[in-house]
Amino acid sequence: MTLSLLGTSTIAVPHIDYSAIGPELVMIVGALVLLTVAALVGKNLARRFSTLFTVLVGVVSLLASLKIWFNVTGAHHVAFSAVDGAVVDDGFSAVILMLVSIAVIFVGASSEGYLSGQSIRSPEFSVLMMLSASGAMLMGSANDLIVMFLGLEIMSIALYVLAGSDLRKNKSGEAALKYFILGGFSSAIFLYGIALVYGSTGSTNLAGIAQFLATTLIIHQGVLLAGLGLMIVGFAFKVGLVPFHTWAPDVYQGSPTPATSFMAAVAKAGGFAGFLRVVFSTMGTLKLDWEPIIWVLAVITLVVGSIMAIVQRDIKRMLAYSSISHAGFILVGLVAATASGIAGSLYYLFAYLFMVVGSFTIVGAIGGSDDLEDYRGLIYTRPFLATGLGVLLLAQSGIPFTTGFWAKFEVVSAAVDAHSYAIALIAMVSAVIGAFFYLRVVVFMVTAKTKAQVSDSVGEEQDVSVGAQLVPSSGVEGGLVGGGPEYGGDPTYSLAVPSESGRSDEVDTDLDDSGVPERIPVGFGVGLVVSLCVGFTVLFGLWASPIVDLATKAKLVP
Amino acid sequence: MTITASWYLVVAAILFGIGAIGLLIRRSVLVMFMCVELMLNAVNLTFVTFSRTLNDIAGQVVVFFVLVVAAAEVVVGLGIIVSIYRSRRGTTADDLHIMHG
Amino acid sequence: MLHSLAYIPGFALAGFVIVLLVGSRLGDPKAGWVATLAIAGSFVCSVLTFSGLMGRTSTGRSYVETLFTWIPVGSLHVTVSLLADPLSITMALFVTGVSTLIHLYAIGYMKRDRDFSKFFLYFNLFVFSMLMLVLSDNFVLTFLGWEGVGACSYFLISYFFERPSAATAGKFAFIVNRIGDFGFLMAMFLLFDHTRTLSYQGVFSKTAPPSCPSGPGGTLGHCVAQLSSGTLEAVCLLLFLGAVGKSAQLPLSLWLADAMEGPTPVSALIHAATMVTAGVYLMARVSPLLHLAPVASWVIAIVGVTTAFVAATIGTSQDDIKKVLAYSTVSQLGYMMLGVGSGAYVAAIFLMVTHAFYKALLFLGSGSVIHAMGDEQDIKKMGGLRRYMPITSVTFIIGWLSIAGVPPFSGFWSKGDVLDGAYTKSPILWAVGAVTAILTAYYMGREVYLVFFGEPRFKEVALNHGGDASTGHGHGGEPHEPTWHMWVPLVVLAFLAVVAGLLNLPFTSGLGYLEHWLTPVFGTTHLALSTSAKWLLAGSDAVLALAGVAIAWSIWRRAWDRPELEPNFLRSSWGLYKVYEYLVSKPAQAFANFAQATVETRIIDGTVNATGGLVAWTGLRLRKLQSGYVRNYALAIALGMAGVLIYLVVRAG
Amino acid sequence: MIPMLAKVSVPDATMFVVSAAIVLLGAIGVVLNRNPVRGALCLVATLFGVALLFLEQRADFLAAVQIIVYGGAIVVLFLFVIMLLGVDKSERLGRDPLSWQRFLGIVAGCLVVGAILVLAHIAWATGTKSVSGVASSKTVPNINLLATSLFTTYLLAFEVTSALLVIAVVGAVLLARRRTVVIDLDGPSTGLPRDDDPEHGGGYQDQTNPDPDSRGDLDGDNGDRGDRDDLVQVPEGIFEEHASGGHGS
Repeated sequence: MTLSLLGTSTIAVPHIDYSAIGPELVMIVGALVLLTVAALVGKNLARRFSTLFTVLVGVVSLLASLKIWFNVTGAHHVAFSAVDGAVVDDGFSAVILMLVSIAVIFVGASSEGYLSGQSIRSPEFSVLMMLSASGAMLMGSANDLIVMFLGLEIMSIALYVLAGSDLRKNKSGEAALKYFILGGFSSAIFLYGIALVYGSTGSTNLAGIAQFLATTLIIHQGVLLAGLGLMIVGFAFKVGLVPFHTWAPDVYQGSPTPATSFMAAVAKAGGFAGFLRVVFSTMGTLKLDWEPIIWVLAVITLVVGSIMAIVQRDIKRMLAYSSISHAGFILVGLVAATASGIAGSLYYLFAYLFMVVGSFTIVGAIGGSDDLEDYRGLIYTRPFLATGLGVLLLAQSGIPFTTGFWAKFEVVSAAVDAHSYAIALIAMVSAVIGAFFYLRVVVFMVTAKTKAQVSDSVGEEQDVSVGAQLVPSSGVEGGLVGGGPEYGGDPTYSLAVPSESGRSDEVDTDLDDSGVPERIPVGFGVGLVVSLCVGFTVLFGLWASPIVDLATKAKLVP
Repeated sequence: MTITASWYLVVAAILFGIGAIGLLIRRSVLVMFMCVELMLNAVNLTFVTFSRTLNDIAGQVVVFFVLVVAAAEVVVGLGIIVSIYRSRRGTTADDLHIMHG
Repeated sequence: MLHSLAYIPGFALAGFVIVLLVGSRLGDPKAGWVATLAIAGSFVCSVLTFSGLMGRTSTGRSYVETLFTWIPVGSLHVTVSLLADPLSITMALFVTGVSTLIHLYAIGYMKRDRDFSKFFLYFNLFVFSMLMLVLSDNFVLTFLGWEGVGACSYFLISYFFERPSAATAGKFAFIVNRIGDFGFLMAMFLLFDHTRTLSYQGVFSKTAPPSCPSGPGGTLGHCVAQLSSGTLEAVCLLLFLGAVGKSAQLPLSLWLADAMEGPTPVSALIHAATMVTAGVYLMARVSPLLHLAPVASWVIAIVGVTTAFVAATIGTSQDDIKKVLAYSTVSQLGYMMLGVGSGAYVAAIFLMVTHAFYKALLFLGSGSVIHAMGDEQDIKKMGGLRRYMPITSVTFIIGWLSIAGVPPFSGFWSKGDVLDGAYTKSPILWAVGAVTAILTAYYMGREVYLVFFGEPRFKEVALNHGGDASTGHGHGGEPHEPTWHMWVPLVVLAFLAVVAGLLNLPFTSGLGYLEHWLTPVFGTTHLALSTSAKWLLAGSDAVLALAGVAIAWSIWRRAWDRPELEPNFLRSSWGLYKVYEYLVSKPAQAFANFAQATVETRIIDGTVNATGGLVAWTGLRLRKLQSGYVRNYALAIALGMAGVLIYLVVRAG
Repeated sequence: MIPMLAKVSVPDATMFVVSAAIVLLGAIGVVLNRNPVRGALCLVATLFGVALLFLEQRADFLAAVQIIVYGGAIVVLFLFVIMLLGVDKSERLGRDPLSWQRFLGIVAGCLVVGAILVLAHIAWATGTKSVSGVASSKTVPNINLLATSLFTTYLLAFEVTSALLVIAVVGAVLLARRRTVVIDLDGPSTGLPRDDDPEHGGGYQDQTNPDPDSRGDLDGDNGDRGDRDDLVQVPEGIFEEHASGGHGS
């Protein structure tokens, strides 16, 4: 019967539920409209227009995501798949859609100042951002490996360009190229994984795969396992798990800061969405096979991320490693492999989005060379930004009364509940290590440079690109037992790092002269985004239940 | 009777490996990039073979999408290479390591 | 007046917020006054709550005020709620009371400091954290306060961050406290795992043995046994690990001595009212658990008495006026732990209260000495100060007699109670404690004689302090009494140090006010001692104290340099620094040298160093792997992929 | 189950062996050729071989697309870029800064392939047959089957590829436009006004940085400050005309 239908060259196009793919559509259409307008108006298109338009698109897409959320979590509604099983709308995907929409709004609103400062044409930037977001959204709601792969590629290819969009800087180009080559490599690996999974299950549809795995006993599951392993590698690359993380520090550092902010938030959201859906939900029956892999990945990611963050001198690089460490935490929820673990991961993603976008927005607004040394005494020159950054960094370190704390708490307690004590322990230890590098930046920001340090550092030329070596000579000792009788005020292990130049003198002068340092105005968009991020982080850190409820309600449907 | 599918898949796996090795050992960005194409072709071959084995058209449809993806990747990738090459000499990947650590 | 409960921390928090917002605008000294008044407000509220509790019957003296539900996550339901019971209110009373005086003192002491308002900012936050710790009705909130005081102490100890030693000391304190926090966290997880609750009442209700009509736990306990004894022991030991870090017990004692790097009011605050007593408080708070954990109790008693003894011996050989006091604090904390470990909880709390008075007195007194000497802290360079600073001398001597346990000063009564408790546990504990008592009287006597008696050993005081500019004679060459902000607290504290013994007199049970007051928390704990034994012990305590005083008098009345009595072994804290060095920093140093030989040398910064050599070394190695070459990155991915696949091959067999 | 031991006709076997050889030798050629142009030609060979393997498996349409799109468009694009950049000479093979990279790379690649082959040694395809439509039928041509599947099951995927193509276009535009190029002052003299010349700069305002103050940020990039001092920026057009002669093929 089917065959005869095929014979007559009429194709029965499946029913398309547009509201089910609303957010993706909004993003793509928004991008196309902006592109068209820009093409018609030419270069007279005001940057402000594209900024506002991007934010508007983000808001509409957020509303569309909320509609899906209420559809699937309402009393009489359930998760459903749409467009002939290509996408699935469940609580989980709705949350991912919301996250990506929020990221677009935030980065869109905050990037204007940076873009005009760096003379980046914004229509292309905004267009690519929206398209990339649509890819992440597809990953979040994909119910088919092909759709997921396309989502991944849409997201990634746009990110490659965004990484390289600051044409005046060599670092930007290098970031783009590194991201691109490694991304292409990992995409091929991921795709091979899809191929092997397809071959061993006969389907690319996630529901189909899950059903096949549930109903069939595979005696020789080697190919299936290989496919799963390769797909894990692909996801691990996208979310930056050690040892597939190597691109992240360089790309985060080299990319224009709004692009970094966007990729840190969106690539993680999209990547983890796919990761959790495929590994936990679809391949849940293979848990015994993938759990050790995830366990090991989580452990080394946690440890390496924290340790590497400590030795960084570039704030963006440090944040990159810290985001690697965060990925490890998110993965802890998957190690737990329970509903509460997934909820914990989702909550972590939620909290992480605000923390990371806020942090990078501030870093972008501060500008400069991103050398940590430039952050010394920042609280006196840029009190608003420094305070915001301080709060967000402390939140990232997991300090109580912030969402960062609850995020760590949720995943660790899920791991404990699942009797994964070892990983819970390692996660806590790495959180302790992490506290140091976050606190270090905070301490830098609140301590003005002393005269001695200024005079020490003046005239000391230091090539930052290679200057980041660390050799803990006497300082190691000083840190732990420096209080002993033998300490004699060895000046080398104070908080001072020789600075790149005597630039910070100005900071001091400001302080000494008037106590009212020069205030550099913060752009409206940046101010708004920073306030929102900090507000969210603190408010829902104090009042945790709404977001926790949200994450708990957001169930994954295979 | 035709060759069994396993042979095709073995060829594909080896092709994938050659592509991966090429990407790891070559220093020219362009060649690395071609190696990615080799890997994608290996995947395509795998898909088509599975499509035959399973008698399922999906495998062939995927190849279609992979072609689109590859094309888009090539355009963007070559764009990046060109834009980098314009501002510095040499396209070996090793020339790009100002960021590290 | 129970509803004033929330205002106790509320005032401190309000003070913090006000200083945060407008502190730098208020400046010196207004910001200090705001902070002081805020804490005074907390004190008033504590008094109100206290009187409210007094108005109730002894079984009804427990009250929980839930502010809001904090997290309802799965089975974990944590509320932000405050618990008013005799123990917490006792703590709140002396914490806020002593803190108020220290705040007042600090206004004078920190005068003209560049970051005057910032100092009071941390100060208020410190007190707020301590109050949350004390008043919380669950482990989680206590832990938050616990972390809060840790963070504040970090900021305050490294307040003079320009001094490397101050920055290092701050980090040292931070690290040691993290070790303790780890224990606390693990204990919480363990408790939650077994009881599915973290409120004190909830946990205690699942610990008491099936037949417990009037056992410890009192009003809190319901008679359902749900925790095995092994779990209880583990929980108590882990909590004790937290207390060891926070209350500077061996082997984690040294940070407290290093914490002297902070300004003197900070030392007073840390040592007397906040922070270090937190550990003792925690152990007292969980006494219903501890009561059922004999092993843990023994461990606590032994660690406590050892700490008391070791710290006292170290105290005999220190030259820094504040270090002597610091080690005396460690020693006294050891006594408190001894009390806790011996089951004499009331005695421990009693000692904590009296100690708060006389230790604050001693620190503030030493602060005014340091101030007068132009930041000189070496007691060998002082002497004869009683002629210049009568008020400070008299109050300091009162503090000395009090801590030495000379009757009828408060220390005599409280220390006596602890030693009585130790005696019922084991005479050996008592004996060590008694020797320590002699040492205490001796080393404090040494300090007093060196500072206030004998000939002046200073010539000209370098007056770099600005405290007296207002009085117009700030640039003379002689030490002199400080301003009234500073001596008024001294007098008040001295008064308290004298009379605080009245709180809990041992003669008849009718006079044991504190014991009656705390009965709802600790249950009735009658010591198995006959009246004659009590008298005997009390008499011997008095004799021991006087003996210590006499020894000190005979040796240090005139002499000021007796190297044979100050062996280097004690001077260097029993070589504990060396132990730390060999266990931690020597290996780190070896790593570092190795790294230095292979790579160019530069120090990244103190924080990295503080995390220890291993982390830094690992980071360094890993950085080399992150070479910047894209091929190399791809190789990492390929090797990772190979690893995953090989695992799967093994797995699939 | 796959007919593992089925008889294979000689023409089929020959066909397979030849195409597989083309594929693998071409791939090895890509990896080993130091000259990128030859590498690209080897890539064509591989693509052609793969197309042959497609044909053998009755994926006629894909075989055609493979030749047309891959061989015709993608490889040509490669060649175009190679020629544009003038890197058609052999790769400079100085001392490899990563001495063990090559060895480890080969080891890793072999391990991966080996592991996959070991994992699959008994059974490659274990899935159920035909979920989304049969791949070959007696009555319907391959291309129809493909189209049907493409426009039903994979409709959404098909549609979203448009986003991919838009990205490719926009990305190429963004990466190629408004270039500020760095050339060597010692190189071929341009004789044309530089864009930092106040008299002539205005005309290039749209192509270059509109904010004159941030010009100094060019080497805000601390890492590669190298020898920037003797470099200046010129607008793209100038570069095309005068500067590219220095390294033509």
